[in-house]
Amino acid sequence: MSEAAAWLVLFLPLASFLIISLVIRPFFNRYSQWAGYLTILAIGGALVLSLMALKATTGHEGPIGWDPHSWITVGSFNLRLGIYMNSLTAIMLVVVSGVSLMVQVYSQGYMKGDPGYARYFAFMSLFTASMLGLVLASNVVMLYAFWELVGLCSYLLIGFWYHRPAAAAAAKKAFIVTRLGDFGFLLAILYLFFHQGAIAGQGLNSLEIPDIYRAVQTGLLGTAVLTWLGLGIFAGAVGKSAQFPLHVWLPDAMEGPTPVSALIHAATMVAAGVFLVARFFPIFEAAPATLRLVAVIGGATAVFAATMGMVMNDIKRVVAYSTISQLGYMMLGLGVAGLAVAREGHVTAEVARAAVAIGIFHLFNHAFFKALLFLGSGSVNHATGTVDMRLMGGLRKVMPWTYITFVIAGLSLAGVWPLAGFWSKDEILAVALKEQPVLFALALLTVFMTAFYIFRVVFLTFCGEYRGGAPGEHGHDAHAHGKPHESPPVMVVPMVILSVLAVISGFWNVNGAFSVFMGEGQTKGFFEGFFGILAHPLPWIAMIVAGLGIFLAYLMYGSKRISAERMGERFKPIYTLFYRKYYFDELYENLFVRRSLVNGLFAGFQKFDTNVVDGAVNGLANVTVATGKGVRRWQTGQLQLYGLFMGIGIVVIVLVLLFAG
Amino acid sequence: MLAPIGLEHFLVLSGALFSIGLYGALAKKNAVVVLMSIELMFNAVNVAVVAFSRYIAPATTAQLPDTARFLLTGQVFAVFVITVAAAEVALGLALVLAIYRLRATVHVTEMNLMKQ
Amino acid sequence: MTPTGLEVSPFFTLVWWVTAIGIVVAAWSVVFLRDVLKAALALIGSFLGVAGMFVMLNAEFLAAIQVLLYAGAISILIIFAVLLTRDVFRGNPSNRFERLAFFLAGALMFFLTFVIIATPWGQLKDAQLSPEAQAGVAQVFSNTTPIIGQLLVQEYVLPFEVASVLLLAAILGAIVLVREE
Amino acid sequence: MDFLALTPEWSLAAFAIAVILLSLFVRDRLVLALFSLAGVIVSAAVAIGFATWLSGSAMVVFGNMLVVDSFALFFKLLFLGIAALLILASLDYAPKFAESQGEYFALVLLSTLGMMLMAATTELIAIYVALELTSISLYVLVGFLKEPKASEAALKYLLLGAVASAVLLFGMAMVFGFTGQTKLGDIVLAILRLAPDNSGASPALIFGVVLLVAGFGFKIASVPFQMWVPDVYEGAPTPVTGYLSVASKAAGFAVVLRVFYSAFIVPDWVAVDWGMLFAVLAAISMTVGNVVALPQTNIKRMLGYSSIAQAGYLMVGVATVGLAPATDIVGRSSILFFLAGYALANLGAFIAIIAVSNQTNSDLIADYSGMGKRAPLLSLALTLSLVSLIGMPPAAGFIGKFYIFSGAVQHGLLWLVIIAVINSVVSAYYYMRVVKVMWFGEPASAEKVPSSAALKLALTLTTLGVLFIGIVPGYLMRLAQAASNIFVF
Repeated sequence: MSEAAAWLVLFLPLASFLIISLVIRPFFNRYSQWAGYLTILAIGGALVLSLMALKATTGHEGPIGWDPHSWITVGSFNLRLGIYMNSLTAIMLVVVSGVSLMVQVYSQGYMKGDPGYARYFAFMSLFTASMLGLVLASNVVMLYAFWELVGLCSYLLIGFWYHRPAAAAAAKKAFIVTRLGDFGFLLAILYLFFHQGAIAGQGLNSLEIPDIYRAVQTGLLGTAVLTWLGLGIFAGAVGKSAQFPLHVWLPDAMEGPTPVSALIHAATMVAAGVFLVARFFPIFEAAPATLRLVAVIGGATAVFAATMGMVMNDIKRVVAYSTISQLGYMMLGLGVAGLAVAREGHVTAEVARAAVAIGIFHLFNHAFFKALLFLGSGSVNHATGTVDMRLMGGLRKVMPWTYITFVIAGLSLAGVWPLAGFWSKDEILAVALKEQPVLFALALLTVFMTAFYIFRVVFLTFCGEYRGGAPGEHGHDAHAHGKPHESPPVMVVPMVILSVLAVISGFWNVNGAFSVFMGEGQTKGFFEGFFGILAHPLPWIAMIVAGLGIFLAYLMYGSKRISAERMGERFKPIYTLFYRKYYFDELYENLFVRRSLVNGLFAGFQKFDTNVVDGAVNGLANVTVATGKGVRRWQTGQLQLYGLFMGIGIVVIVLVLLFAG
Repeated sequence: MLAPIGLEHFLVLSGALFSIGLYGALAKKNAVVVLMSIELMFNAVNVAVVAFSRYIAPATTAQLPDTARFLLTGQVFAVFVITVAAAEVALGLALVLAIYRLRATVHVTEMNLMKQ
Repeated sequence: MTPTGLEVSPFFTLVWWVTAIGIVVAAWSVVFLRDVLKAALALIGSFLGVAGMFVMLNAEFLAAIQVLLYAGAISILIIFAVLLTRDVFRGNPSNRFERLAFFLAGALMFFLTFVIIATPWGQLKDAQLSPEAQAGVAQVFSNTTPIIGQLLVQEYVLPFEVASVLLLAAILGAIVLVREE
Repeated sequence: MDFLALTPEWSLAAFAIAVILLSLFVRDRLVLALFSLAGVIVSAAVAIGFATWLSGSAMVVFGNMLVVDSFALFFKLLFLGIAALLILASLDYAPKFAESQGEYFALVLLSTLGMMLMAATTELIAIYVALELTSISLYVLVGFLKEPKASEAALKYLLLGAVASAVLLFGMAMVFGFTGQTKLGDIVLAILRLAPDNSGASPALIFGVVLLVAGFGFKIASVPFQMWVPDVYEGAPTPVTGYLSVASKAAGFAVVLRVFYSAFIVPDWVAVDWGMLFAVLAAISMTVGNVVALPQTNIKRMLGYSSIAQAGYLMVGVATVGLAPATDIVGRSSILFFLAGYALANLGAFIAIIAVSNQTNSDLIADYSGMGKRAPLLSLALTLSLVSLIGMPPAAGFIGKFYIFSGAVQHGLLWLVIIAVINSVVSAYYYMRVVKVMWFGEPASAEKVPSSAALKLALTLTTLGVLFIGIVPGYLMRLAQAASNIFVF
């Protein structure tokens, strides 16, 4: 793996973006399918190179040291561009380019005939390039630059169907809310630079990531400084990863095309926040207070988002809340693992990496099954023209591939042995139990709700009878649907590939290989790990809880339609039983679920979300705008009032300088 | 009876002229009167610089015979101020006339087509 | 430092006070007279007073310019403008910020006076000058016009040139602005 | 020798006069524009020649009143570049000036000349005359359309400008009175001699400095001397608005840097006084500019408020200069760098606005709806300009802001930088609103928005410039750094 090859990972999608937007769109828009092919080619190349990087970092001790290139040097101001290639980088590269490739292939089918086809692929290329750049950056400023670019692309892609007012509003909301977090991140960078003096003596540059690690290890920065830094960085992560209380943008972001949701709002960009915490983990590790915050915010978000996922009728929104919840899970994993490590006392880079491994492993697995869930819901949406699950049902028969892959992803999400989600979830649960029982309880509760809501989706969407699909026109193109049908192969194949990954990606750490790859841990035999884990009680507890969730979903949404009506006609005596059961379900749903949970607790959460959290964010904006309008009132067009302001300004300044200073 | 006239006297006079000019520029409706008031402010500046030139410059400048003529820097300053102010007021009057032709008013309070 | 020694004479003091009060009253009239035309005439009076001040500061050349340019040319322009716009009949009203402007000007006046009094000008003025230097100063102020001429085309030739370009710009601008379409 | 050093300036004046004469015989606006452009190019070529020849050293002429140093040359080339872009951008607009096109181009050249002198003069009288040359040309340019709004804007600009220059003059008089000197290099020596420490013995000096800040504050549009900005920006012809927001502001900062850095950098108490003053004004300016920009509906007015905010960011750099040790160049060079990036981005935005308003005859943001469909490349350029103004990568504004802020952070202005960063977040809202309307709005009509080759050229140049500075900032940064070695006597 040469340095040039590593740079190529970034430049291939970037070149694709440039060619599409400067050559294909202006001059060859009739051949816009080239844009798709070019994107797939470029990202495919990036994936191959990423896999090479993965291979190169395997067994490599520490990062592969390439000297950064000087970008700007003026006096004490020194910025360098470079690649920081370690196992974390390599993993992220593979996740980003791999999921991106699948999504681009899928988009060939999904976006077919859309008038903005070339624009779509241009933005997707730019997004992938920025995301890869974010991962590769060896310099905080470079990282931040790509961090912002990623946000910009997200903005452009959420609002891709700009003729929908909701899409444009959602794009703006996402942009503004995430920038609130970015602001903390930027402050952290500036604060870091503020302390350049403290570490310059050691020949370190406060903006270079390896130098930051060294400065933290050698104790050049005090705990207070590191705490503030950690808080700033975590603020950025909270915004991008849609953690409480900045999570409000992500559900709305579902207004974008579904492949965009799959790539950006499930697998990559939202995971960038988790990546950011992982990237700066030594800082967090050295300031345990921040780790506690990470863990608590993560745990709270996981439960909070899951409760809302249980009551949504929009399939994409369920998956979106699920994403928020799972990202919270990753944060929880990072936080508690970090705390567990910090407890040991001496913090070294190796130990920190072990903690990172736990959070990142879930990120890695989640990327595949969550992207798959989105692609599946996109496929459903493509077939029925709606995202409302109440208008779906019975799609199992007409869309077998979508059904099977969706169920696999759902099981993986629910954490059923031996699928991918099981392995990473188990690690997080284990370390949470060891570290903080309350957080463990939250995590376990999340497991239950996760299983429940995802299978509620499965039962509502794929089981029962078809309930008609979209009453109006299709969401993104106008071709009419008589009946729902399976999506074309170009969409199904990526889903199948992802479903395979959703099964096997977790096997990597069955024998501890992932942890070793990340720098810490010991391997054991594969089969020993594969079956041995079942000898412990914890996995069983988790799976039973998940099973209960699935069962409850079945009782409420699966059985009531299939069994109750058909069986009831044929077997009168048993009908009563089922009827009663049905009645019980109704009762349950009416009294318990709808009255207490939906109208009570969950609706409360939702109200809290829309009124308080959302309201606070909007309120802040409104206050600012109102202030602007107030101040603007001085601008009356009366030039002498303007002159008066000048005069008053002078008098006030003189007053302060002469009599107060 | 009265104290001998010194720098401070000229400066206070200048200040008074400046303040009256500022008041006129900010409080009068007629654009021509505003221009007249601005002229008063420029005159105030001239009084000040010429007085400084007369009282302060000797102590700071005139150590050597060949730089003695820099004593008059303040007066040269005033020459330029007069020139520039003349150009500015001429332009201002041109604008006032142009606006009067367009809108039949010279009251600056009525010039509020643009606001907020 | 009193190069001419005039400042100490009571006559000079008297003339100064009369001129100063005249200037202030004239300036006051500019802003408070009801008739714009009379205000313009008061402005001329104020200009002439300032010219007198210049004379008392040994700046005869400036006094001449003041009379020619201000009291002559600019005042004529202003009177033309007053007559051309026929707004004389609307008087010389104040806007609604009158009071605020008055307080502001008053505050400025207060600060200026404070600054003038609080600054130890004496420390600057009374620096020790050698007798030769004193003589040189007296000579410079005895006849300022040739020296100003010299300064304008030698040391201050740059602003002099720039001022000529400035006048060109102003002429161009005035032509453009009043030209009928 | 003296006049040789002034070649870039007098050649420009000669071309200005020649343009007027030429316009008596030639009516074709293309010829007039190309001729003026030739003047700019000649002047720029000479300036570049000087820069090469002097290679960092300075030439002092006209009895210490004018310096040809790299600081002056940097700004001269910046102004000439802006003027060239302005001339290109004005071609589409010039027919509205009817008979007066020759005068228009002449006044553009003369105002550029004034700005070049502002950056190069080191004596109060010369600075004042140069500043007035700029202002008078600009007053006329603002009122060039002779319609009610434009004339009103011009009169407002002139009356307030005249009051501001009276204030400035009074400040200069105070400084002159306190020191007996008008040359910046002599002033600093005199202050060192008369008031070496904060003895409280120099209210006149403090008062003078405050009045200078107020007078120059008018030029750079700092709160509370900024109230003219929105009205004048709205009323002026769009190319002139772009010119005002960029060149006039840059010239103001050039003169602020030159005056305050040369004359008031020592003793420390003076430097700290104006440093903190600029810091506070910076905080207020950006907050007021950004907050009031939020509810604007007219894009020119919005950019007017945004330019107040940008002046706030720039003043962060000025404050750094005041508070930093005199040897530290980050503050000064960051201002130069930011100005260059800002000039390109803001000018790019205005050029795009010219193209759009030529078609729609409206400056309302709502009328930009669906521009992404009607004029994709134009919208792309405008988007990039706005992204740069927000300070987002990969545009020049990102590096510029980061550079200014990092300098400020290093010299203890963390509180100010925090305010500035909050402001950047707020500003994203209104800039992105335009972007949103352009790309995510329904087009009012399917009609394309045509633009002339000159306009396209100008827009391409600004866009590429913004990108170039954003991606390869090292080159400009070295230039800015070299230019920051202001010659102190």
